[in-house]
Amino acid sequence: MLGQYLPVMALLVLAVLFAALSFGASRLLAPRRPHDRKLAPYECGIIPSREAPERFPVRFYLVAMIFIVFDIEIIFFYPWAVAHRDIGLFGLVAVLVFSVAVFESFVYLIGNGALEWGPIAEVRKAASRRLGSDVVRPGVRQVGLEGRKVDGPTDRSAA
Amino acid sequence: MSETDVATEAHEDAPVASTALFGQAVLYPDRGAYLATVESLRDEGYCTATDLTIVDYLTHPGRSGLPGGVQPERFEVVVGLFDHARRERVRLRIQVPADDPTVPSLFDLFPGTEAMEREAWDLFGVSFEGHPDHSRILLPEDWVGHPLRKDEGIGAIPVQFKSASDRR
Amino acid sequence: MAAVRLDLGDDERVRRRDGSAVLRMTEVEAADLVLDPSDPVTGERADERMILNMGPAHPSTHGVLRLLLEMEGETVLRSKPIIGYLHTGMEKTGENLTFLQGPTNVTRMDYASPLFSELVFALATEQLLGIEVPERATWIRMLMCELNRVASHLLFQATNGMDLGAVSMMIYGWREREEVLRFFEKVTGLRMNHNYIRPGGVAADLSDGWQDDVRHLLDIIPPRLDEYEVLLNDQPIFRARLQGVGVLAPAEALALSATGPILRATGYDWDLRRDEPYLAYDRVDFDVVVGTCGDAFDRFAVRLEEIRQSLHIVEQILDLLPDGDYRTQDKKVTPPPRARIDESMEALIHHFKIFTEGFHVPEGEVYAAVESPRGELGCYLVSDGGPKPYRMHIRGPSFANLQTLPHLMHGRLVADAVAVISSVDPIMGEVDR
Amino acid sequence: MARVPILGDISGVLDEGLEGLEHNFVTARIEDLVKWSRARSCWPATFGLACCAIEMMATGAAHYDLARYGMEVFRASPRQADLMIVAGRVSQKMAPVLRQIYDQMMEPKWVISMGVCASSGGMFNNYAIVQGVDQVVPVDVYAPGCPPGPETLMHAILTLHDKILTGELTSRREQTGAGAGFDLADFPAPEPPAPEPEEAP
Repeated sequence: MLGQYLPVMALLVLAVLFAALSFGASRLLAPRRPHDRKLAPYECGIIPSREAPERFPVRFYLVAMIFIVFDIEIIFFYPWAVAHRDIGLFGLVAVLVFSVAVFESFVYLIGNGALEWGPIAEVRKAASRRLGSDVVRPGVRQVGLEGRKVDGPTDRSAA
Repeated sequence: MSETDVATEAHEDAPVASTALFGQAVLYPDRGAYLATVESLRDEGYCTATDLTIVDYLTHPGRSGLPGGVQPERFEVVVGLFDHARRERVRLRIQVPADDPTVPSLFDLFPGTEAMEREAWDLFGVSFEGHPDHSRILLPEDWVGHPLRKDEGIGAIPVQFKSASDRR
Repeated sequence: MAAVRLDLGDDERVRRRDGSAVLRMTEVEAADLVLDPSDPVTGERADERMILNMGPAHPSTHGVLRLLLEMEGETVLRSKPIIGYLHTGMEKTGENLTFLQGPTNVTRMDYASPLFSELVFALATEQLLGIEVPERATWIRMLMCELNRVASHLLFQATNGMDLGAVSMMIYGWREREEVLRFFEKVTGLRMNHNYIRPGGVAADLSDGWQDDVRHLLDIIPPRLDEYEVLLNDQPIFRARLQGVGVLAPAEALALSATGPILRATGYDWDLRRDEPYLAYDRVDFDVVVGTCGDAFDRFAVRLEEIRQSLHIVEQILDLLPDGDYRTQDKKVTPPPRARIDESMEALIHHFKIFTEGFHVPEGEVYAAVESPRGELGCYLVSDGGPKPYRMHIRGPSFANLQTLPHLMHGRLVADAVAVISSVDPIMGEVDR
Repeated sequence: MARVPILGDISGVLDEGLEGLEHNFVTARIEDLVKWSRARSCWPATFGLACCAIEMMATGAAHYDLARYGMEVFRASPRQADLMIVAGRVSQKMAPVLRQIYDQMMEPKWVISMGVCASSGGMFNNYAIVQGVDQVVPVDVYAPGCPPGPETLMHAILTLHDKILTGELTSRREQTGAGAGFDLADFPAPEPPAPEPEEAP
């Protein structure tokens, strides 16, 4: 019985060994010159004049929540996936009910605009509006038309 | 070649003297008529301000080329406007005395001169009234002095010959 | 010709001074702004906002540009480009160098297209001197400048691709640029900072057999440009990253003094080579490339097409280049050839005078402008009759184009900010001078 | 005096790291291994300032290909960079930023001062430019040129690698108290092998 867990144990030992070796080597061999600037946050070279802001917009946390929702869900799929033949239809229905319950919270998050990150509305509206005139003028070559239909006034510029 | 024909354009108050240098019209409004002149030029069709810079005439007072009515001062703000329809450039040279180096800002007429005016203030010390962000642009904020003025040296450090390797 | 009257019509935000798109305050104030909800613009959502510093040492700021971004979540609201991290005091140095040494100083401003700075300085000096440059020198200058435009736009394609994640574009762009630099090294002796175009003509004649080298360039670059089209233009992801990003209206571009590909991308056809012809551009036919929607994709497409137009010009120059001497024979300006110095005393005197004190330029002031790959590159030169310029001011196109950044990034994501900076293609040497 | 059978006296290890080890047969091999790995994959931090940055990028691109020295990755953040190539003129406003990034780089770190503007202020001897980057950071190799061609930069990089391997760099640093300060002129590039005389057909 114990034999089953041998590969897992071997993997565990290897992982610990590798981690210990790399940490040990860098701990031993790298020259150490601790310096407070080395620990300061990297601000593209600017010396931060004040503490980094603790208050982050809520949107960042919502994304974390969405990840948590799906991550936990997958973990509960594992036991089902291993034993799904034995527990048959009953297991399938149980798992489906569980995933619908989790999915419902995801729909709520999306409904509240957790993933609306795009540019603010009035900027999005001005996206692809023709500005210049589309009349072909001698000695002027028009570019930038690939892959988009351009709506807007045909010849707005005064002659 | 530079033919100096003084064509005084009639404006409401002080007439603006002008010369033509190398095919480009040059106007010499005084500080008071500065904004009015630029506004009227803009309405005439000068649709973009290409350049705004300052020249410090401290060590070169006796410069020719100034039409009679203009009293040469130490600083001279030089603004370049461009009329794309008629393909004509005009250059305004505004005399600014050393003791009161302030000039009205062009930001309301040409927002493009905002950075140029900040650079002019930064390197010459001529301040622009009504400028939205009157701070240094090129030099560090705690820099003392205005380096491009003629009375400030170039700041060169005498070259110290470090230990040139004697093996050569 | 589309002469759009300066009506800021639907875009009043440029005029409003309430910091509609530009964060008009110093760093210290900006740092404290976030904690002050009474600020008229941020209002009660001050705690949602943070000031992010996209600093001088950033992979995608094309050198040492620094941006203060006021952001709410991932959306950039107001921003302020902070420059000066490469301020070299070149205008002060210019006042201490003679007119002959001037090009060495000026050529280090826009290091992606150094020949244009030398050209504008030489044109301004020649106007002050009132001398005529021989035909061959004019055409050589045009040939070298157009090839420099090709090299500069290839540099843009490389860095623009890398900024947007198409890292292989960096390798392709540099591969073509090396070809052009090899030709430059053969003619001018240097890959960059050539000091080749001097007041009075060019430093040396074209290397013999230059026609074959130029034909070699004309053979290999166009097919590779088509490769770029396949690699970039036809890709929906690349187009999605650039289309509709950083839209600029023609009136707004004119108001902010933007010139070059940025102004042309808004559909406003203005090119100094055609509208204020200098050198011999009126005897060469080419198209002015114009965009449609004024966004980042148009700026990219305009520059790609301009490479083809420049190669088309180079093709015409190949058979139109006249013979003759490559420098003006005016004794006062051009140092005598080396061999002459041993023979004639007068040549020795001229040589000695030109290289020690420099030739005197009559008093006066002049503004000359050329169409550099980034826009109108102007040189305002004031001479007090001495051998050194009294005041040398270079109007850098990137300096003015950089002012459009806050208006292009207003209300967009941070990822778009990278695309916008890359599409404006600023060269910090020319911005900071 | 903690003595360990193989490694000998290791009391200096905790605070000195590699240098603290007593030099005997085994530790010498470790030292060689570590120096070899440091020399063969030192990643440059992107510190392109001015014209030299364009030449540095050209060196990194396909034709001159820095990747053959294990350096093709220009790390943006100083945390992952071993080598700082100061490519371009350093202005007074940029000096504190340069020092901050140098301090935030991980040990062991090397500095190449690329171009005359970085090495000595170059042609801009004026108020705006720091006259030589060695006033801000300790420099190990000076590469002359304005801008130094890709070949010169690669010569500087190879010199740096050799000095790391032979350990001369660290000893030179103690000697000067700051950077190793190698001048490229003292290390002429090895002449290309003379072409073998073709045998008579």
